[in-house]
Amino acid sequence: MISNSLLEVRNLHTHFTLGGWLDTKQVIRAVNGITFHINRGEVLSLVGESGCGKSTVGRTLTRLENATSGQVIFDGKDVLQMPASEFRILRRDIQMIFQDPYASLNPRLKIVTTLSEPLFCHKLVRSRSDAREKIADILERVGMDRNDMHRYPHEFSGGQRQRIAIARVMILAPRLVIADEAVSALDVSIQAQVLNLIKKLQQENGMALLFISHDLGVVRHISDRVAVMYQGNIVETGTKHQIFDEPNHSYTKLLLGSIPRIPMGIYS
Amino acid sequence: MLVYTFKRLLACIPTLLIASILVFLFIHLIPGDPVAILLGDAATPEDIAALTYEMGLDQPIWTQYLLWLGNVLQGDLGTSIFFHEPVLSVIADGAETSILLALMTMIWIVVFGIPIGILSATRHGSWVDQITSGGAMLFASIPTFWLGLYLILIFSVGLGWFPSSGFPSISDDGGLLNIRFLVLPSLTLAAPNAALIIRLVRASMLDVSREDHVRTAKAKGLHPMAVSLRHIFRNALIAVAAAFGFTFAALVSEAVVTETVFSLPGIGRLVVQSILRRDYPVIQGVILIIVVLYIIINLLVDLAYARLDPRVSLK
Amino acid sequence: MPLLEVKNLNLSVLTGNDLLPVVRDVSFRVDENQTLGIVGESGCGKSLTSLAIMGLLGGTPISMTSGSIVFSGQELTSLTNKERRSIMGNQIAMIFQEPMTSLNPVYRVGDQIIESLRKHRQMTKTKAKKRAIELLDLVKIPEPENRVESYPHQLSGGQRQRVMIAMALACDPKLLIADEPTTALDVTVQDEVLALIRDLQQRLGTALILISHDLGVIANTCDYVAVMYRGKIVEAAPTADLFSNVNHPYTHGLLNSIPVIDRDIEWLKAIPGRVPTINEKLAGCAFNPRCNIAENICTTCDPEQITLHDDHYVRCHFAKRGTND
Amino acid sequence: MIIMQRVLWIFKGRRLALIGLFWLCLVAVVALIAPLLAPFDPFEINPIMRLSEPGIPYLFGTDHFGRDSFSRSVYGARMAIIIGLGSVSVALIVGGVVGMLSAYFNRLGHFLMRVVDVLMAFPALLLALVLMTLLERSVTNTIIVIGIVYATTTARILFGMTLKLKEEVFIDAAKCAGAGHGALLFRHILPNLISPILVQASFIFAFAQLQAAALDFLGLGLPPEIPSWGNMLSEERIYVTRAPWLLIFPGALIILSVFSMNLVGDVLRDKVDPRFKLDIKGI
Repeated sequence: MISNSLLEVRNLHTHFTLGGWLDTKQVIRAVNGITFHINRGEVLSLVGESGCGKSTVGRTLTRLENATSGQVIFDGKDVLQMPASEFRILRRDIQMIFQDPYASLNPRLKIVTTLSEPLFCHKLVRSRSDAREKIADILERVGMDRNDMHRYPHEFSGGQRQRIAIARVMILAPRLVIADEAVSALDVSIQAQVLNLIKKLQQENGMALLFISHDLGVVRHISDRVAVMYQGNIVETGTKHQIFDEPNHSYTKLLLGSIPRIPMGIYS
Repeated sequence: MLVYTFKRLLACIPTLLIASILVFLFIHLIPGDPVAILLGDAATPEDIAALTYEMGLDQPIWTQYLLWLGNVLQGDLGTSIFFHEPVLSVIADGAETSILLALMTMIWIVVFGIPIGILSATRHGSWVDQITSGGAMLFASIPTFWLGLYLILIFSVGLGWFPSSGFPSISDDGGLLNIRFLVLPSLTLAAPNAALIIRLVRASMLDVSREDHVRTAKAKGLHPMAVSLRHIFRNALIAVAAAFGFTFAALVSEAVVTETVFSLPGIGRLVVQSILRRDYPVIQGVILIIVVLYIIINLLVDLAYARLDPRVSLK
Repeated sequence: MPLLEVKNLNLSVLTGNDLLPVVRDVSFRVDENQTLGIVGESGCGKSLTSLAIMGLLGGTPISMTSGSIVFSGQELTSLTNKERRSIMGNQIAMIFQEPMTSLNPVYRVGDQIIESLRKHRQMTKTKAKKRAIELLDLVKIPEPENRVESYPHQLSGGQRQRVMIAMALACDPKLLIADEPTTALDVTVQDEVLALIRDLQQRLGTALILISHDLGVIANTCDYVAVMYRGKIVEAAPTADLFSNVNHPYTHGLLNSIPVIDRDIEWLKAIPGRVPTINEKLAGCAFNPRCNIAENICTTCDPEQITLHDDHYVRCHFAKRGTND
Repeated sequence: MIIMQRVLWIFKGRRLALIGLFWLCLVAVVALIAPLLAPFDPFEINPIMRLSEPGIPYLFGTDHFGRDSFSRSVYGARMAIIIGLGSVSVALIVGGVVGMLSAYFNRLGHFLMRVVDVLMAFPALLLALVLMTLLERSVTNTIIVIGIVYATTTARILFGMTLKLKEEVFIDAAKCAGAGHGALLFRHILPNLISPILVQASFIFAFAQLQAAALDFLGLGLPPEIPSWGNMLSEERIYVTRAPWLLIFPGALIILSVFSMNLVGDVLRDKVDPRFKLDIKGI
């Protein structure tokens, strides 16, 4: 079991201190001692309501936030302890998709520049033409046209931008992708397309996926296992069926009970 | 609120310290021996040696700074080379004029700036807005001294309504009526600053008017005037208050010019004359006082801000 | 007589020199005590429709080009601004999406509720404040006597939305418009707020227009549903009838796109393509580029509204033929 | 052609600002070809013709030395452009580097911005005056002094804007893609700041004109013989009753140029990313 896990998080804490001496000091325990693991090629969902700390988990794993204490072991190496220079190399294997496709692409850069950045930073290509070849490939894989690389982000719709953001991640062929509310900002009809795309890429590449979301329907659709977070802690972990069909924790039950259901019985 | 005030006061201390170091270093930045500079051209070598010892200039610079700071805290800002009087009393002589000028200017700024700004914002896009906001920008583009000269030319030389220069103290003959000497200078000084406030009130009101809560207020069926004043202006006031410190600095800058144009015996003209006379202790003293004043005003602005915006004070 | 009847409403946005239609030919009615849900994706014109009913389009680049809005027998579009304002917040009230920004941050909650009472009911301050406390109690805010003195930033998102509801109900409106009232809230809070809206709507007999992108929310709250796509109502029917007898391919696609929590689906049947922007001019049916049953006629001819049976309307050339599920 | 179209698009519906832009272009052209345009030597003293009224051949009249006011005004345009561009460059380079780096590197920034805050406690003209007492009157020194005065504001503004950009998701995304400090600063942050910086520059250009004129007026700016609009006003102010035209022309030139620059800045500000609109200090 242990040998099979790609990522192991042990007793992770991420706290934020608000206000200096001019204000009353406040410590926010966004992530308050959580432990979980992800196996190779597995989809684990982290689900919870806003402010429960699920996004902070993702940001801590990619070292966009500093952990207060705890261990994050990725493929046998402690991610939190390694020097920044070493972690920059490891970034290739731990990639992140962000929520807002309108904010995650630099508006001043052509798609080709945005997509070449990871290639050149990780020295995966020798020349610009090499890079272009790879970019054209990946764009087609995410359902875009290869000529889209010469355009700017504002020329695309939200769904298309999210495909580009996914391309930026997939171009590195990472072993772990963290998707932070990756489909929440999209309209339902587009959300379904992008969700299908993420699922397809995950299955083709065999990467592990940490899917962070507040939407239980989406979570059920994509996950193998689910961890429910509440106020900085994981209150329940289990396979998809355990969580959705036989929930144990009262919070999980409350969450499931709150979803407005569509009378699909009548419909189908 | 009390705790907030106290903490905010404490936060001023590092700023004051850095400012005092900069002001202190000013004398040392002037090329040449500071003692010779302080004593002026007429000083003998004996005087210089005596003062060097007295001021502790043979000591390391940190000790000198602490000595100087100690003197400043006791109200001793040094002696003017030109007047041979304590700097503090030289400055105090100009204080009445400058304070009265500032007060009168503030009145103009509030009386003209805020209503015109509101008018401009509520009539956004109309000809009223184009004239008021364009006019404000034009007034902010006029050099202060040029405006002053032409006001003198029209209202004193031409029409003879107001005196053109000088300001006898209100304790002299004429009493409060002497204020008339300040009408033209205060208008000169107010013009660019009122223009700034007009533009600021307009811009912040337009900004607030796009916020969601304004739509809520409109949805209640309130009169557009009530929406503008009670909801939009009240919120815009927060930004206007925050910019007040900036206005003060602009005011001081232009006061230097205005007092020179109207030959007012204020602190602004004192600075210019002291610079031309190379009366460095006075320059240093005035700068120190203005900087301290600026920091105090910013402190007051912050406290006012906390009263205007409940999100700040009631943390 | 219906409480509200909207007929052939057309709204256009002015961009540069072009007047682009954003809401086209929208007609619906709401009877007293009824709840109407308007569902659609972002940019479909559902929010603009509600703003037009409220009369809140002034100052925006959007204008009403034609149509009529009749409320309690009164044609709203022909009223003067003053007459319109006496209805706004009084007989028609609105709840907005963002509870975080929809309240004025510098005034106490109570003062904001009092405002419409003083304006429309000419109440004294003390009387209005008593009513404000009652209203906060009505929307189930604990300790209303203290909460009435709170500033918005001292309340949670759910509580702010309750305050918004209290504010809207202050003058006992006949019609309440709620524009995405729970979108910014967490599911558990959403559940409570929706329950509150349903409860109040039944107890007070207020008619309700609920606007949402979430079919689940609509299905659980409304008697009648209108589905909008790119400025048009493409299908409208009583809720139960809509879900048992889906006719428009867009409604169909929307339902298929939603991942549900009680069933496993391997691949979602997503609607292909993307939502067209308002600048794109589309010939024929606006949905034809994404439709799986579109034929030639769909690219040339915009379908008229067809009545299937009582109160079930569809805009599709193939409505009666059904869809190829 | 494309540039022209873009300019017309930006200035659409803002006719006054377009006229302002035209005026500024005219000033720039005059500055470039001043020697060709000036009918007389701006330094040539001609006591017989002193204080002559505007007419032919002295379009703007002559000053109390009998120098041709029109020729001096033409050369004054050159001075205005030099002072404007010079102090804007100093302000942007010094202030830009301090502001951007302070925002990007937290610890260094904390200290530097403290110092900038203190410097901002010195009113602009006063700071300029004090600095000028330490330096000689010259064109370079005037540029440096005005530039430094506005460098503090620029640093503050760029500090704020960079902090906002640092919070952007695309910066996080670039970090995840493996971008280093250089790439983040120069590929991701700086290009997004260019247009707000340009807007700020246009306002600084306008302020610098007024500031330079005030320094000239107080006798602490450019050396008195240099033909600048500020010097012309300063030198002739005692003749304001006898020869009012001597103050009208250079005064009007300053006002028109500053007003035009402010108008242009105002239009450009409307086109800037709304996030940064409130950061820009202008009129």
